[in-house]
Amino acid sequence: MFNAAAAAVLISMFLALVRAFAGPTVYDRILAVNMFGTKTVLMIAILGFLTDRPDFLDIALVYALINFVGTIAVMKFFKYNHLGLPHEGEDLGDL
Amino acid sequence: MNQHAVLRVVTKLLMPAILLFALYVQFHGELGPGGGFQAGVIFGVGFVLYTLIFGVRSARQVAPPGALRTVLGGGVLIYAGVGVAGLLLGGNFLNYSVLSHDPVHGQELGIQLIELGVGTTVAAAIISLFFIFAGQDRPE
Amino acid sequence: MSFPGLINSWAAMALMMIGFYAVIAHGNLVKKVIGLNIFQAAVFIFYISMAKVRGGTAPILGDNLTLFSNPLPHVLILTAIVVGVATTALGLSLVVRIRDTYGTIEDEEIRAIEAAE
Amino acid sequence: MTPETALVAAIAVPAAGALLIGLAGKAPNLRETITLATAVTLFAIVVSLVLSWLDGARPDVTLLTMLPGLSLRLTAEPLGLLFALVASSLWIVNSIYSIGYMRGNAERNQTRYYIFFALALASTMGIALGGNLLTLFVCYELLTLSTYPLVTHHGTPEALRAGRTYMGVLLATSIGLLLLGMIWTWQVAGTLTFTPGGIFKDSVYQPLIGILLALYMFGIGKAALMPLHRWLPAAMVAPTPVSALLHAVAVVKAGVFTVVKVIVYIFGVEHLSTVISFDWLSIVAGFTIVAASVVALRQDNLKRRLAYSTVSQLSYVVLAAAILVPLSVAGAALHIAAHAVGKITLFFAAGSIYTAAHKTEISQLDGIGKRMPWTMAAFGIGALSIIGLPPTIGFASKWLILQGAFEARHMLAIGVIIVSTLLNAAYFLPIVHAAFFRPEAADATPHGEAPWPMVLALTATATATVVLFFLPGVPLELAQQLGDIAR
Amino acid sequence: MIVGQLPILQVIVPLLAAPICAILPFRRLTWLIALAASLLALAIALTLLDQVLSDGPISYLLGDWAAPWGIEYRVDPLAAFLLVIVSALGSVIMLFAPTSVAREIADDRIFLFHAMYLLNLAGLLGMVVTGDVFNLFVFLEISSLSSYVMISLGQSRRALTAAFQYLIMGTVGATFYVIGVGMMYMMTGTLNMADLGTRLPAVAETRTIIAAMAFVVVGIGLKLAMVPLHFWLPNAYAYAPTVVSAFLAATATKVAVYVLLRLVFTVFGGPAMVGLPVDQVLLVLGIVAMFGASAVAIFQTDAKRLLAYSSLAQIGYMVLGISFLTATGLTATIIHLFNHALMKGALFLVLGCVFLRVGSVQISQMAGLGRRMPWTMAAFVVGGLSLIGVPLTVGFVSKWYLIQAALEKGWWLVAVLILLSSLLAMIYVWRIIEVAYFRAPGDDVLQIREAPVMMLIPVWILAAGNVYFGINAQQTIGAAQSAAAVLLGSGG
Amino acid sequence: MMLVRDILSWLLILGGGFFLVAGAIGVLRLPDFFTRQHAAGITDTMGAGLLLVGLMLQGGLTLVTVKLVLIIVFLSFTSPTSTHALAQAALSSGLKPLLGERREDLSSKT
Amino acid sequence: MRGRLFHTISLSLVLYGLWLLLSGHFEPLLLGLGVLSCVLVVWVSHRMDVVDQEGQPLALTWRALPYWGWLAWEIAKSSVDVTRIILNPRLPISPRLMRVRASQKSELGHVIYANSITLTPGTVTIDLADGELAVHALTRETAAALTDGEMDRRVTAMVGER
Ligand code: NA
Ligand code: NA
Repeated sequence: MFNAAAAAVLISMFLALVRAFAGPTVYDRILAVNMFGTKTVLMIAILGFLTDRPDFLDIALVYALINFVGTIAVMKFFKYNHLGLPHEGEDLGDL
Repeated sequence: MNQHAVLRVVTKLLMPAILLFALYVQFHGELGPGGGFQAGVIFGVGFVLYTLIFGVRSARQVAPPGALRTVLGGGVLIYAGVGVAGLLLGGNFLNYSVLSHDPVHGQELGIQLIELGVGTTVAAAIISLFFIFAGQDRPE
Repeated sequence: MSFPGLINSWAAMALMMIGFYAVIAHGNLVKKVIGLNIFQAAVFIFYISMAKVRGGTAPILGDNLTLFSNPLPHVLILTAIVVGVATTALGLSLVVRIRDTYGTIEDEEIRAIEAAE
Repeated sequence: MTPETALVAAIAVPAAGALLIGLAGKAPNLRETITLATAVTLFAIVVSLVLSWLDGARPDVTLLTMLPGLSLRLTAEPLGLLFALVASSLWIVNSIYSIGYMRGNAERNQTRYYIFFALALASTMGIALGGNLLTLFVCYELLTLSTYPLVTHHGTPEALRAGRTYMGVLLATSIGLLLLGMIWTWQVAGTLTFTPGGIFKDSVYQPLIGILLALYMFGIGKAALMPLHRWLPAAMVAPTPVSALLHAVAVVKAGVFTVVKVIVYIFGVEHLSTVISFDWLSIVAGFTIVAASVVALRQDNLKRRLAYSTVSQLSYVVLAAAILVPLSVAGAALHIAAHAVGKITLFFAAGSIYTAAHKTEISQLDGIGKRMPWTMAAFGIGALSIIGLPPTIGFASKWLILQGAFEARHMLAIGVIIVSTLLNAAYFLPIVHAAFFRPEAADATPHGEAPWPMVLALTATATATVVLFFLPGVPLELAQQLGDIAR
Repeated sequence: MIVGQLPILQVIVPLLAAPICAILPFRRLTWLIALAASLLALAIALTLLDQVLSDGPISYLLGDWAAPWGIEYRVDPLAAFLLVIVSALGSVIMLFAPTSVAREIADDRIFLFHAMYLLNLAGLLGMVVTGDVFNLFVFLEISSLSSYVMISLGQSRRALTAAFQYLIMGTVGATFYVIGVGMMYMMTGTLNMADLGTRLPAVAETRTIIAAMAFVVVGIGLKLAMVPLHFWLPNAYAYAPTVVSAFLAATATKVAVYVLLRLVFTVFGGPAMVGLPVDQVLLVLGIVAMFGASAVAIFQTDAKRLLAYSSLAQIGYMVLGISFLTATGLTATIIHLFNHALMKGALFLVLGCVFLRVGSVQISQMAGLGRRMPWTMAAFVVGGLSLIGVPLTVGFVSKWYLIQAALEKGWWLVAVLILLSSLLAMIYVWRIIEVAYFRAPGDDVLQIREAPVMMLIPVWILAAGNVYFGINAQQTIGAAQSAAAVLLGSGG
Repeated sequence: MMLVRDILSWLLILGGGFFLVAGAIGVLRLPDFFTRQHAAGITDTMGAGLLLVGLMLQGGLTLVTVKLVLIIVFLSFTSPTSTHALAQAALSSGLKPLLGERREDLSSKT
Repeated sequence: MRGRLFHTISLSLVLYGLWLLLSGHFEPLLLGLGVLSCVLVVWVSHRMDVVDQEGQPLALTWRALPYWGWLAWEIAKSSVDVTRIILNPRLPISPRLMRVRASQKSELGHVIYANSITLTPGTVTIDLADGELAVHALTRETAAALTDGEMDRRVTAMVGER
């Protein structure tokens, strides 16, 4: 059963990778990589069950966090070419 | 009106939980070797999220450069200090058994402290480095 | 060597090649750093696969009582990851400062600027 | 002073003199007094050393162990004593001459000049008295380095270029060949101590001896064996007293001295005479003698002619040593001394002409003998000595060599000596003839003799050339002792 | 009690001092800490050397865990010798540092320099002291990372690109190394060098081990800047602050050579090595470095760059010495580790003085300096002569043993090549000396004063070392010979 | 009871897996970035949700379930947030969504 | 301003609860470390200025649960719909942009509404400004489901602004 779930996750990961490579826009790629990350979280959780290591769930949680922050950071970088400006307020003229 | 309300609200909502989760990972050694490292990463990444949303200037007010540097060095000092303590108490470097009367307890204490040192260092390092990338860490 | 171990080794090899190629071929400094990262990630995979297949044909210490509970590879990977993260961070911060002073992160353009100096 | 102390003092005194000269740099009179005092002291020390050696003392001092099994070591033996005697005595004369020359030409950087001159003498003493090849080599290199600032004294681009050639050839040969030969010798023989009869055992592979000999002969660039002679004419840009130092007192003498020393004490005359591959050295030396003489003949610049003459004369020493009979070895030793006093006289004369008349070319010298009679008379005597005619010491040394050649039935050597004597006469005598018997050019500016210290110096050396013919005394004694050792 | 802890203290002292420097904001104080830590490390190293030479190798178990799991620190004569070199040079250079650093590094970054210097020192000492191949990797990266930072502190913006280039190459090298380590671990189950040495022979013929050897040697070769893996070095040395160039040139490459020695002899078994013709490869690379790098050095216009290329050539000598696989060859390499540290340390420090007064180390700008800065340039002459290999300097001693080693093997052609290459050294050294002493000074040079005494003292300590250990090489040669004997002995 | 729970959990896990794959197919098939976001959303919400709940049933009332809940909560906060931020970034960077009634309209526009 | 203190206390309690939940251990040492951790986090949160109504919308807790239940069901329904579209060989989509007015007054309410829309497959909020949302819908049907305004009403009810 877990194997089936793992297979499903792997398939969707693979498909996400295809989209990541195919693009065509950078946003498509970010979307795909973000999706890949979420699937990785699931994969880790399943692996935890498979190998009877519940502490993997902590790792999954950490990964989810990193995935989120990473997506925001990359997106911001591509949008403003800068990470340091606040994401809101006056100094963002282009929004 | 703020234009990125979604990001801001969600970040505010999650931030305390992320930081607490970092400390939870820090103090629950059953995560195995490197608990401190992961905790540091989580804490640091949480802070990075804050910086991304609220800007380096605000983040710098939360964590001034001097304080960061102190935490960074302090973490390393804790780590090495524990090792040296073992050394001063008659064991070899990194021998925690001598830290307490009961060797097992000594080991636990030693590992906890070491992990704490690692965690603080990693968190401070990630935050400092992100400040550098974010580009406002240069002398004028 | 068992089948998954082989797969891992090949994956590690492939990743190494990709990373190395990126380091060498790309003129963009960020891409170089990313390539470096991939290169290092290959090593992690390699170490992980090593940890798994050690029960196989590899000749190991005489007393194999601790073979499978040996935490060593994991510690090693973790250490290597820390080092890798530190390197990446430092590399990127150098890129940031290079961009500040040169105004570009393209290798060719930097060379041109340096040659003109 | 015990002989051992004297041995160390022979090096320490000029070195300390250099230090004092440096300290006295601001006061020219004091500085030059120190120079002279040091030179005289050194001469006294060397004389005492010679006397005690003749009395049977055999001093041998180990200074320190440099590498495991290899020390810096000083020993007195006839050849070295002869060389030390020549160098230290000529230093006195040369110092007097230098004072006149440097002041007369208002040279710059005089303090530096005197410092490095004293250091060069310290190195020369080390070469002369070195007890093993390592010590000799060390001092040989120090001599190169300490004479470099003298050669480039003027600092002009031309001087720098000459300095590069000088350093380049000397260091390249010594590091590239001599050092290799030395380490190889150490590898093969297990010692580098100068030993009468040589240090190689008979079991040593003979072609290797041949290779080593080549390494030494061409590694000793200071001996100016062709084709490694170019540095010597190049160094003519230096002030004349420096040329005197190079040609007579120290540098080239150190070269041929080392050649003789290596042949006598490392290879052993006897041992070497069994090695077939050896005769190439006579051929190279003979060729150098003749070729350099021919080149000298075609030089109009006086100092350059003298320089090529030196190249030729040095190979006399090499050729003499290569004849490999005791008599010729003694002749080689004596020729070192003979050429020294003769050639220094010639250089002094050239320098005096330059200082007094600002003339450098031979074609300008018509009739100059009337204005500078002392100088040109001395020049004539020096020329006789170099040609090898009586009554000069040059005749004595050439006679010994020739005798040795006859004894060994070395037809090549005999032929070369005869031919070169003719060539020598051909490039020297016309100068003397022109100076005294040709009319002076009409537009000549009137001038007198050079400053008195210079005239004093060249008169002294010219006198010595003649006196030594009648009273060869100590030099001959030492040379014969060497011949005995080589036996 | 504390004596037994010296091996770890050797590393811990600078490692602990580094964060303290990072925390303290006072420039003067961080310098004092760095200096004190260096001197303490030197004292420890000397004590260790003394102990090792009298009582034999010292083994120290980290955390009291037995060898396969725990990490062993091991000090034998070779290691102790290296510890002394590194800490001594570090101390002298720290003595030199304050004025030079104040001139070349921004005020608010000086604490960073000291912290990174200490980290680097700890990394280098750690690489020497550890007996564990993976721990070695960690120390390698500690020293590398701090080097990148230190190089990037240079004034010119090119320091940044130089540091980046080095970072890329250094990381590739370290990763290669760690791959090799992993392969060896896979085949033997141990990371301890001595254990590896005993277990590798059984599996030596396998492709994995041969690959491991290749990876490890290439990895260290990168760190060592062994030609052709040297591209990062000239820029790194040229654009780093002078003190950093001096420290790296004097110590970092030495430690890399040490690691190569350890791997080739202790781990792979030296002469008994099978599989790869490592010795032949090293021979060729060494000779190529000797000539290629010297030839390039001749055409440099920047004195720092010139010395950088010269270092590449000198590394060639060391590599060549290893390739002989004989006691004399190893002695030559080991003695040259020490000697080259003295020469390059002195020469780079001289350039630090020059930069302080002239503001540049372009050779053309050094005209007339012999007159204006007599003590500084005299030290340069001493160091330069040593580099050429003139007798009475340490350079001569090195060359002597190297040639002897070549002749011992009957490779007289190699001996000739060694000598020829030192003639190239003569050319590039002489270019600078000629300009400094015989070229007429420009107008701006006339304003220049001699460097401050506090800088001249360390410079002359090193210059005097060049002469002292050149005249009296017995002790250093003795130490090098016993270190070589240990290497060959453990190689079986 | 155990059986019911197992069957239920398997169904949930299988369902989750189905939505994961379906969503991923959508990410490949749909014609532009904005439409693809919808498909990606399915995998994040339905796919991940069902799967995790299924796992939760396997875990029972334990720490595992607590952490799975935390993961779900976290994902449900962050997933729409990043989607939204990404969409906004794409829009403001000038990426124009394809609009239209039928597929033919869309393909003719590209 | 009852806000500051109230939020501090409530945040501390919530955090400690989270700690206990995560930890699962009730030894004195870990409990003590939990207290320390909470204090630290609250202090940092204060420095970050995230302790307020927006950051800790605790008042919503009870009303949120039924809303989540409803939302989950909505998500499930639209997931099935959208999946059918995706898997349909003809891919019968009709993407459109629309503007939706949010009836909540607080920004918190807008954000909850916006994220609820995004969570529901078939619709994505792509902009939010001054209570007006720009929504991208995959099909006419999903767009229509949104315009009926039920979600808007429920969110407004939950944040207690009606
Ligand atoms: Na969605
Ligand atoms: Na949606």
